Amino acid sequence: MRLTKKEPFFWVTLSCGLVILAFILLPLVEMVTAPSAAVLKETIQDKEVLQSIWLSLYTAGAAALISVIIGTPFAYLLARTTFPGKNLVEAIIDIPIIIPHPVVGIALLSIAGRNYWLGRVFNALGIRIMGSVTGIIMVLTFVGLPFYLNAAKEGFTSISPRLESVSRSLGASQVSTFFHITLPLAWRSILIGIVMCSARAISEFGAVVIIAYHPMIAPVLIYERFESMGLKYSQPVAVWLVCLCLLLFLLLRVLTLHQKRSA
Amino acid sequence: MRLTKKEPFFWVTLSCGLVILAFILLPLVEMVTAPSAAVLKETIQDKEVLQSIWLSLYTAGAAALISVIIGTPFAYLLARTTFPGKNLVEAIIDIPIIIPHPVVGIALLSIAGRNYWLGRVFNALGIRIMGSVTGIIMVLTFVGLPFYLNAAKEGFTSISPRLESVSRSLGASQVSTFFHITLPLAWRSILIGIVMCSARAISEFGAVVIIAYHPMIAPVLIYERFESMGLKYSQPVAVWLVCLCLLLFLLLRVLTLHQKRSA
Amino acid sequence: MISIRNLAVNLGQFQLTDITLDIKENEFFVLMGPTGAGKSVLLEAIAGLVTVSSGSIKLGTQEISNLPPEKRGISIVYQDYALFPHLTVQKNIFYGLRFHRSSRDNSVSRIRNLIDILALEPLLGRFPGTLSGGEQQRVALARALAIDPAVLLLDEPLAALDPRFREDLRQHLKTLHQNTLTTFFMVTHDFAEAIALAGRAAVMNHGCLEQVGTIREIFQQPASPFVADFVGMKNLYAARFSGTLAIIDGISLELGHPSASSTGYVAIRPEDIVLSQEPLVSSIQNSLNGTVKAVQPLGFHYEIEILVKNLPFKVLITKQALFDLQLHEGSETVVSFKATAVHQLAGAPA
Amino acid sequence: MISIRNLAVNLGQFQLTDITLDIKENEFFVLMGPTGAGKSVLLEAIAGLVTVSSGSIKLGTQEISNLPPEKRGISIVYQDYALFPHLTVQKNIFYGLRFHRSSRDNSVSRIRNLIDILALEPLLGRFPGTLSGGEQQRVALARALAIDPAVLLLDEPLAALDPRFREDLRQHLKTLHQNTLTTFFMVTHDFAEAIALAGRAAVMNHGCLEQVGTIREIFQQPASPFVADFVGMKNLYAARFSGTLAIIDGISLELGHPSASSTGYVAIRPEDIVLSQEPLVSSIQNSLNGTVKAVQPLGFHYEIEILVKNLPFKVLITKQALFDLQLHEGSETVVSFKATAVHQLAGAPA
Repeated sequence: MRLTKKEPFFWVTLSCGLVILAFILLPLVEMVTAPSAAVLKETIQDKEVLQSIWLSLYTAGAAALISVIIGTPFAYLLARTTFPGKNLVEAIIDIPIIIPHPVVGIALLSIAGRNYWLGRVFNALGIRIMGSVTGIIMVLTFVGLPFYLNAAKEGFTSISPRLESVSRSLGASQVSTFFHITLPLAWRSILIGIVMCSARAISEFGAVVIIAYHPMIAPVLIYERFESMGLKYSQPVAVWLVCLCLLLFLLLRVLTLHQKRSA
Repeated sequence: MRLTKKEPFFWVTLSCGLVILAFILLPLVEMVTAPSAAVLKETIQDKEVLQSIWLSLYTAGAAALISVIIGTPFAYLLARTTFPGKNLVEAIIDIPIIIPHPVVGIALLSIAGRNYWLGRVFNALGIRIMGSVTGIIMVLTFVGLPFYLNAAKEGFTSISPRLESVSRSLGASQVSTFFHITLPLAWRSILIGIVMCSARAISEFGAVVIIAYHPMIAPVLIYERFESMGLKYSQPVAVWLVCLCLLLFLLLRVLTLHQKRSA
Repeated sequence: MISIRNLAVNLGQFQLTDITLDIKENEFFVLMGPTGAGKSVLLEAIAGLVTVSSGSIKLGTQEISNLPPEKRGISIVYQDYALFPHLTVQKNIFYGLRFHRSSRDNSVSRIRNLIDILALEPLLGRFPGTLSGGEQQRVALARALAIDPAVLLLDEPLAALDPRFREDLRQHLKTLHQNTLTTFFMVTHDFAEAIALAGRAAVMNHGCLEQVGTIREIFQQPASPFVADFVGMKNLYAARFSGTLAIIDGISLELGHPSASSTGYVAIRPEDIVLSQEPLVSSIQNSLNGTVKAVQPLGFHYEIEILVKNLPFKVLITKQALFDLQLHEGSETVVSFKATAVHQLAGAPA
Repeated sequence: MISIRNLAVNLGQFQLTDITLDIKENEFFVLMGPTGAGKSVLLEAIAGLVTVSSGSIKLGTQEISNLPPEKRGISIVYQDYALFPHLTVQKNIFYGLRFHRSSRDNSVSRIRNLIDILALEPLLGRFPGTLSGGEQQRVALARALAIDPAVLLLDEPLAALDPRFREDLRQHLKTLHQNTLTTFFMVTHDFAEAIALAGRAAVMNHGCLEQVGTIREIFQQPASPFVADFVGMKNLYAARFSGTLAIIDGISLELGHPSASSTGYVAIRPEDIVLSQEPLVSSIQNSLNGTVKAVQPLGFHYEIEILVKNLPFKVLITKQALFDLQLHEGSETVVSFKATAVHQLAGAPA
């Protein structure tokens, strides 16, 4: 039974839909259209703004890169094996998604302090977490990693293990097979994972602001300008950051729609 | 081809897995175990802490309630119809997920100001957004709604339209059918949606801190204590909030595992 | 009872066109056709579950094509039972009653009677998920008949059942049909069901009705090549007739009787053809030499395609025969069949 | 060539037990059995794709059960082709070559030859997704044979193909087997494939081998009730023998020859039984009165279950016969079959 225009109930559902779309779109449209083109242009030429956006991109990219390097083998393990407690491991992977953002910062600071062994190790190696780019990358990896892991795992799961079996029987070792067959076939899912991980990382604020107010990533700069100069001065920076996020989002949509269609 | 212990590659994937699990668990475990039991007890008796946690619960619950009321009919519409542009509508619904959190606050403030028609309407009606519980609920609804919509839509999609067809042919109207058949069958997905929406809302910080530093929700209180008193004083509050979030997360896992098994 | 005139339904890629059909009161009517022919769409159009683009559907004298489904008094039973999984069997059966304001006492005694006929008493407190397929379908039947519908639509009701329970449910359908005034309209692709249950039937293909008539008419005198193929006459040829012979591509087949027309179609069932190594000395009146082109397994049997000159014959043989004759691609063999096995299609022009 | 001794595989719910099997060099061996019998598991155990829990697999004199799959020199072809979708046909075929350090010139000319035999030249630049099923399977064969494997394992290679292309590919398999020194080991559930291709075969059930022998032995002298059922003898009874009679539950069947043993099994193919309204006056030596218990459609045919006293007989008849005899549950009918249709199973004790 499909909903048709003949039913009064249809109009109720449609009204709710329009209210929701307005609730989501109106604030964004108003925010984007509030600053004039001149102000937007001026903002993007502001050295502080450029630096913060660049830092956001750079740290989010680094988080995605780290996720790919240590996440890809683990995602493959999860896709190709079953073991008791797998549900628990998958739950642990999702924990960073649901922890309140300032708490993520507090938790990461907890292990970086001198009264914790890991903190002392970092200190001895000269690695500073608090107020450093290293710290920002660590935070962004923490919040972005689950998204990469889940996307990559799904990608590996969807590849028939038979293709790997055939490759093995034709003489390729496990590692050869992974690089010649598995990875090329999973590239779209891996790309989706990278985009999701970066998008999540770029939008993070609460965890970063605990670890590193300076150097300022873009969301922190927006907050700083809002606090010190008011709404009008934070809007143009927000517009540029939103554009960046929507670009990533668009890329993600195109990638996933393609994947659905070819599946 | 399954991964087996004979392969060296297996040990690579396993090591990556252990590094990732340690990276996620160590900070949390350290944070949770750092404060003594006495400090934890004292914290939860602190009136300010109790108030902020209560406010977090209350506003997140209100956001979930609003999502259910306006989101359920819309989710049903999305599950039961196809129309040109449906992909676009579904993309718009997901936008709040990817917008950086302070930008969400900035955007919602943009329409609440006096130089925007909606702001003037709010003002005339005596509704205050900035620094009010209303404002907090609005922000949390904005960030939580997509999670509810997606879960409810999935729930409705999984119910065979034939059950609704049979109910109609037995004499029940569209609305009767929705309340007697569709809703009782979708209750688990709706519950999952409510939990996901609340969990997302409780963990929000960046958007709320723009709209309302006071009254303080729990994540803002944690930030406030960290800034003014340091890590040691923010940890115990964070522990209580994390416990709350983990409880919600556990509920969600139980619900979704059940659903998978019965599917 | 139901009279459908020039009905059309447009569902994008799929459409029903120009459906005209009359079904009498309390008849058991069967609609047959291959998958994707549009049988279920026609059923859902009658029930009001898909939107009709033109034409009329009348129930008695009332035009119903614009009524919502809940106002039509037409029940539907699906292949997959479609029981409400959150309600007990009892609540499933009584579901429709609250929406029908007939005198309640009468309804309840009628439903009790249905529960007796279908032997559902012991199941009343259980949930659908705990029932076997046959039990579920009996519940679905009781639920559909509980509202005393004018028409009961059945969408391949036996198809999903374990074969062991099919006979049982078929028997129930027969009993219910005899015990109610409801008109039964069933979709199936199984000829045996049609033979067992129905008086009249229709064959559908590509959204159109190909033939409407009694079961015997459809089986013995298919009105079109499609129906001939559907009732199992897989060998179908356009032929010229001369005396008692049908001539196809220069090959003459004995019909056993003179033909009335000079051109048309002839059809032969694959199971009516016998294969042998040497020509058979018997009453068989057609015997041709051919070459095996393909051997295709069909569960219990094998379908052998044989070329006689350029004319393909499809023949059905057993595993044993395949083994005895040692048939494979390229084997020489003899194709034989009686004159009475050559069916002339009623009035089909070449 | 391949010699398997007491092989066991444990996959949790499923296990292979005590598999012992010898396959000769360059033989075309077929493994048959129902779905879930473990045929594919045995295949994957030979290829090294599942872990063996005990027993040995030797290739010539070399024990291979502990080698990784890439060191065994055994290729596998799956029903679903399993071509690498991101590589062209050419790259698929040459994929294995880089891992084999044989003299390259020789390999390339051998592969060219394979491409010729399988007519793959025009497809070399295309991607698997653009090919038909038959074309894909030809590519999979070329890819598997390109590395000149000692053994080629085929897991129901024709099952997913459109029936029109099956014959063609079967022909290719025959040609390839004649043109290479590779031993072919094929899993199938289609008897016709076994007849067409193989010399020897085995029948598997529940993870055990039921019978190993020539195709003729398996078909004519099934070693167990399961194999009898598998080769189509659906009527299977434990019997006592007396003179030329087999006595089952008080019903006597004429065997046509005296029995050597006093108890055992007899089996009758459903297609060897004739149904009629009246007892037949003919050379048929067994004729019994029975009642129809169930009518079950099987695509082209109907399987009728008939009770003679309490003994069930399964009979296969055509649509036409169903229609002519007007059979339905409860009909009285006569079951007839020749004495030669009653098969005594070789040495099966009652």
